[in-house]
Amino acid sequence: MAKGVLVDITKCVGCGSCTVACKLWNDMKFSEKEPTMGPEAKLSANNWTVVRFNEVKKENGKVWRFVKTQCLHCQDAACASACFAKALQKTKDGPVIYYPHLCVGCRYCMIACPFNVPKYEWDKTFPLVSKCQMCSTKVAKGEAPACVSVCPAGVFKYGERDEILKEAKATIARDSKYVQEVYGEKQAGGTSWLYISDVPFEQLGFNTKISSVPVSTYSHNFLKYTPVVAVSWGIILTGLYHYTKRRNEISKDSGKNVKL
Amino acid sequence: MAKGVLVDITKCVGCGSCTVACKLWNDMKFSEKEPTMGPEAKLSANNWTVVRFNEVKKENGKVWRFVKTQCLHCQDAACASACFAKALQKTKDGPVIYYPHLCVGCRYCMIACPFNVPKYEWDKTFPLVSKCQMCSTKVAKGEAPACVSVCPAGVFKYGERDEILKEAKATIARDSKYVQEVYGEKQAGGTSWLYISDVPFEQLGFNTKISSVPVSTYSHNFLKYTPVVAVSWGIILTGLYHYTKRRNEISKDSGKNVKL
Amino acid sequence: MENRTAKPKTVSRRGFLKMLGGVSLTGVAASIAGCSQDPAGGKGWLPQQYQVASSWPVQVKGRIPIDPNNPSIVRDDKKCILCGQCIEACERVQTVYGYYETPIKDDITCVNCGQCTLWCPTAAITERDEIDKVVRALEDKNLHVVVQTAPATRVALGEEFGLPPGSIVEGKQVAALKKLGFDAVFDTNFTADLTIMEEGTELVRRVAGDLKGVKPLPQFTSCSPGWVKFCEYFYPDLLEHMSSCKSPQQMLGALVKTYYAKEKGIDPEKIFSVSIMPCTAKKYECNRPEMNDAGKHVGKEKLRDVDVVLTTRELARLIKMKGIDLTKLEDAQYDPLMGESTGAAVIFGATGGVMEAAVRSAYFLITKQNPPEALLNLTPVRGLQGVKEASLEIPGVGQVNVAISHGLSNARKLLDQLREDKKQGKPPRYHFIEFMSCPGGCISGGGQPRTSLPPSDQVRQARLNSIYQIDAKIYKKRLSHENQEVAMLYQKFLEKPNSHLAEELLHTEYVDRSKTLTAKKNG
Amino acid sequence: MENRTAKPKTVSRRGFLKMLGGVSLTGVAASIAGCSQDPAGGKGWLPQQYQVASSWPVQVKGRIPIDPNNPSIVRDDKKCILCGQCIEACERVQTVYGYYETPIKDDITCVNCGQCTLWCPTAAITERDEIDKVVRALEDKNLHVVVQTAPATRVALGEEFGLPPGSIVEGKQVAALKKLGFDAVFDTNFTADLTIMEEGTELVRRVAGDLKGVKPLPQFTSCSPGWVKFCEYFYPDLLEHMSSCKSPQQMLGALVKTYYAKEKGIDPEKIFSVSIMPCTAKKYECNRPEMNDAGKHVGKEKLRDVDVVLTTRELARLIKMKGIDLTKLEDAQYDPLMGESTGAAVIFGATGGVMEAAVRSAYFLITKQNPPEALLNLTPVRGLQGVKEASLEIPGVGQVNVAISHGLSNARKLLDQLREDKKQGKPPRYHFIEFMSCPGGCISGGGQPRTSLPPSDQVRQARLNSIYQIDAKIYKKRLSHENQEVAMLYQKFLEKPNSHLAEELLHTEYVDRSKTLTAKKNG
Repeated sequence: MAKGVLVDITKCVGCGSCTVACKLWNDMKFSEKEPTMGPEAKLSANNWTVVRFNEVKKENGKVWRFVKTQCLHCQDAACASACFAKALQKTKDGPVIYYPHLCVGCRYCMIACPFNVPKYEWDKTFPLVSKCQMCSTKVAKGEAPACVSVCPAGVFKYGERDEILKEAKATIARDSKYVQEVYGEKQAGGTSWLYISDVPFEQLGFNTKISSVPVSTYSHNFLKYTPVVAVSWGIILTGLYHYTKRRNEISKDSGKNVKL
Repeated sequence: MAKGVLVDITKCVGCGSCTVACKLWNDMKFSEKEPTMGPEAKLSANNWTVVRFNEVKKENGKVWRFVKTQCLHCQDAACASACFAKALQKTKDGPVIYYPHLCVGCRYCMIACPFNVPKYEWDKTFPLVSKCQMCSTKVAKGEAPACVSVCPAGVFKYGERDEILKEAKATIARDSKYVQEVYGEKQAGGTSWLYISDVPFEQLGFNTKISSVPVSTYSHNFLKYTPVVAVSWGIILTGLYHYTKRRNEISKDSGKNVKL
Repeated sequence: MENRTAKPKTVSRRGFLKMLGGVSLTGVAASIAGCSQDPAGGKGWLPQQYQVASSWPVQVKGRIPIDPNNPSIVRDDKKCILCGQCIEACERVQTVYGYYETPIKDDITCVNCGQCTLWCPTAAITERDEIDKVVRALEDKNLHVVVQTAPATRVALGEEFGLPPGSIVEGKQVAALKKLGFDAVFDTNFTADLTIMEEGTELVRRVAGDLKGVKPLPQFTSCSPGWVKFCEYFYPDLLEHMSSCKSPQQMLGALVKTYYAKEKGIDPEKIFSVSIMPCTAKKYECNRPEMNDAGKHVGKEKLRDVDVVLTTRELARLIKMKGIDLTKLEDAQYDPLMGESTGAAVIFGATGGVMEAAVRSAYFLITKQNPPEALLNLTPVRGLQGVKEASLEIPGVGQVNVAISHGLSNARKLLDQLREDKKQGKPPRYHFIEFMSCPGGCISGGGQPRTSLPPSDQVRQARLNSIYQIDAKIYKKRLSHENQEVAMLYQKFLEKPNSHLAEELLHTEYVDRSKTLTAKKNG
Repeated sequence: MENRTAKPKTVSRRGFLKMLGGVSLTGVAASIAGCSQDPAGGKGWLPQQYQVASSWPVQVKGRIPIDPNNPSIVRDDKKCILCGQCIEACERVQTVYGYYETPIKDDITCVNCGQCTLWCPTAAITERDEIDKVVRALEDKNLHVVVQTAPATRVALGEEFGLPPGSIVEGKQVAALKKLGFDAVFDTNFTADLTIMEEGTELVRRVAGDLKGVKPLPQFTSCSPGWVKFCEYFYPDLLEHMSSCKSPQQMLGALVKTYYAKEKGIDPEKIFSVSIMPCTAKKYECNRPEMNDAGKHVGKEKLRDVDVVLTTRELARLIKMKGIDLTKLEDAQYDPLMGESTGAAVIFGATGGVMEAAVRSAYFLITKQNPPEALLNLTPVRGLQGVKEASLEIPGVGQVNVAISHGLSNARKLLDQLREDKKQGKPPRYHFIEFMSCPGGCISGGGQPRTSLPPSDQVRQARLNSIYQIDAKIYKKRLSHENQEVAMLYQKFLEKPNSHLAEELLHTEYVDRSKTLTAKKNG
């Protein structure tokens, strides 16, 4: 059955163990230009998960809240539907995984994702798409994703999504400090990662405007035009490859590592 | 002045700390196919230093000896002389260092080196030459090479080559257990890395047939033909790039990671 | 890894590009993507404890949170291997992490003790490096740069230069500082003796009942800033027991820009005050907003009493950077005015030492006679037992009960007991309690050399032995009230212990920090 | 980085290729090589301690050597971060690494204790994983798979499943083993009781002078294989003091393929014998060539007395692999014939326990009466002090002096003293000395759960408390000589302690290993 992870934002102390685990397990580097923690933390091709710092008003003062962010692994994943090359696939286990050898680099997935998760490796010579895999190989062995297994603060619950969701609802029903909503229950048709919080989600940078209709419903309609569009895109991408790359490089202000 | 490292083979316990330090500092991976320790340990593009295990006869039994191997950083480096692109340069500090951005991939250095040290990155799409840098950036700051700094057994002495050599000679003169030779004092015109041992060097896999005339003396003569030769080589290398690469790939028995 | 969705129609990157006729680039692109059919990710490793079926708990995991603005410690993420040793130090040894409820408020609870820097196997966690600030000050010809050294650094600094644990390098440390260009080198021991005078007088007043209602017994020592912050966080109801004395570092800081500036005729604004401490919490302490009493005294509130604190490790790095071989230096002397010290001062560096020093002088303050020999080697308060107690007969007062704890997990034992006693209306068990944040006291503070990993009692004991050796064998005097420079300070400047000026410059107040966290109920 | 040679004529890769007209590829090649002008290498990191000017020593560094063929421990290089903690464990705690001279001979000195696996922060060093062998045996229908569990695993295994340190899971462990499919589950406690009978009898004979010249006093315990190998390496001259008794694991192994096989009518060749141990040295011990006495007895020299040893951690992984939640299992019982045990046996898991158990039965063997209550709670031999001693009055013998050490650094103290005493012709100070390789005894052995990192006395004490609780409160009997199954074993099979058959199956000899190394002279 499909696995899920419940993130209880009220329990996070902001240690960032999860971000380190992700880097270690996926063999990715830390980069000072792309912080994985703090107010500036953002997902990138090199940061599959980050912990964003938020100072928010609450009652008579301010509180600090940390929001771990990563691919939400939609139940009905728009990125996978948008990918005509099947480079992105939703597995029965829950993870939406990416096969680099199948990717043609069209970046439809990036357009399709309502959470703005898939990233393009702009700084590589031959870029691919990049995003959290929910440690699919670990999940397949019955292990939790790396980020989940290392948390010292008990932020995560990992298990069957159904049970996790039930537990989330029971928790927020039992304790009035929580906002009475499980983020991810319905958003975009439901996601594998679920969040509960004592601070309204919109104050923590969550996109709360997402419809509960799976985005893939739209994209399936849209995808009937794929063959034609894909070919055009493909030609553009291939032919003008270095120019787009170069433009992107130059548009960054980092003069130091300009390639080509 | 030029730095040197003295390796006292009699003190090595074979822990391999030096091999780990090299990987950590130079951000290189361990590969099971290319062991850094044991009887099969060999320098490669990915192994800038290895510790070779030797079981040798001594007196009335066998003893184990471990030989740390890396670029010897010749005083008059044949590789640097052979490199018309100046991608390999002997520094005043001692290290013979490699600038990837200058390398044209001609591989003359590999032919020139009497110790068979520079390696070619056969498994990369765009291979470069690869070898120990003697941690030139650390040396420039007054630090010892990574491998030297981590040794728990006191195998290494790092300092001015002149003084280190003097010390080596004093040590072997004082203690008759040592072979009465400092390997690297004269080989190939003298090297930055020096070795002393209680077991004859040829039994430990050292090339003891190397003349004391700097190899660069030959290569300088040879290099007057460089412009012509280089251009021919360059054309071959560039034009037939993928074919040579493919041939090399196929000639390996590792069917698994065949590229192209 | 199984892929359970329907088998995709394989349109590989290579095939796709070939189809488009982009042949020349195809080969290259395909070889970049590789022909591996694995999904992305999962090519790295994790410490073994995490690599088991996830339904099972992991024993040692994660890491402590560190505020990026923490004044004492920083972490380099790329060196973190999630071994969990910082949590062992913070939660088990110091009982800080894990002792507050979530959700957190607006603070990452940290007492700045830096024990985690001694436990982190890769030194991903280190002190916040402030060597540059000191180098710049030393290079600034307009500044008069003064430095003080804590009691405990002199028995540990040598270890960074290959000397055995506990090697005594007092004179060499002074020599190195002079060689680095400091204009005056003072001894925090001097203000340790001064602390004894101030804190001893306060104790005598508490015992005599002069401070009834305001400052009850037992009196707590206040020289360990990690301990002070711990008390502010978790036991604010007991802050009335805390001695109002500043730590020796802050006393010296306040005196440098008043007394010393006045005596030498130097503009306090031109003085840059550095201290060399075995402690990362001292970096935090010198930044406490109220630690500008010299500035307030001279009417420049922006002046800090102490400008920069370097740990023993930073000093070692600075000395090494400058190519000075500590072991080869000739011993040098501290500068006069605030350079004299007694054995009572140096033992501040050891757990139980403040207590022992205070007892020596309290005996004198009460009886006007020097203490007997037995009180000069108060073995029950020495050594590495977590909680120690002793009971002393002082003529005219009767039995004085004292207790000592080091390592904050041990502090909780005494504090919970006192809280319970007070709740039940019981009289205080102790007159005086010494609390030190770090196990072993300052000799094993969070800024000391990482001579064993994690810190071992073997190394702690070697440093303790040297501290007591300095007290018993090396210094000429063993009683704080015999420090002539301290006497001169009172004569020329402060008048007498607990005088108005002494209160202004040498004493302080505490903050209830319990609002920044929700402390877990004990048990 | 300065480049001090003459400025090279810059022929870049890009320029060179351009010159050749290979323009289409040029861009690609150039962007691969990058435009960085840095030399190769140096893009990684090292733990901070290594990143200082090299002329200065580094305090905590490097790692221990491990023979790739080591039967107990292995290392995964990619997880090693050169923190030096294995050296702390091996050199400071166990005094093995660094206690021999170089050049080495033909051995990587290692006592196989596995303390390094408890200290390695990334678990780069682990036990050699042999779960597969056990899984294969369990799946082989031709094999009768027998398992035994050491005294100490029952107070630690639960920690791997989230229970607090020291949780007692004896019955659940047995249940898990039965669920895993083992055909018989025996208790190493049974042979611990047997060891007391054999070793006690040997001690009485040594005291009585029966073994004069051959087996002098004091007698050393021999159940910790790490300790035995340590003595063989560094104190071979004292091996005559070592009790000839095998360890309880090897006694049970020898009995499984003789006594049990005979009683049950099973072909010894069809028996696969597994043991669950808190210890990595047990993996080495079962591979000692002489540990095939059952095989020799039945005429099949290739049979091993014990086929595979799994550590507590491996058992936990095996249980997790099979999806069994230990905490939810109903308690089960050990199987009869070799399943009974007494409190005297379970305390083998604690430092001082073998001593205490032996004293209880030695009292009986000598006086034919059970010991008084005071001897059943022999507090001087309990607890975590490194070296402990006690002096007991035994009627008819007089004063019996015993000593205990745990952690091999502490063993050296007693051994050096004995060596010195013997050199000076002094009479032995002690009659009996218990040596345990690991600090705290088997409860903190190298195969136990990594519940704190590195192992803490807090966790050790919790496990010790549980061991003594089982002895005092849970088991019905506290004296080895009251074990009825042991009595039955003698009656049916072995006749009497130290009988010819007992000597053949339960006793062993030792090897002088001093030739494989050059021990450093002490001091």
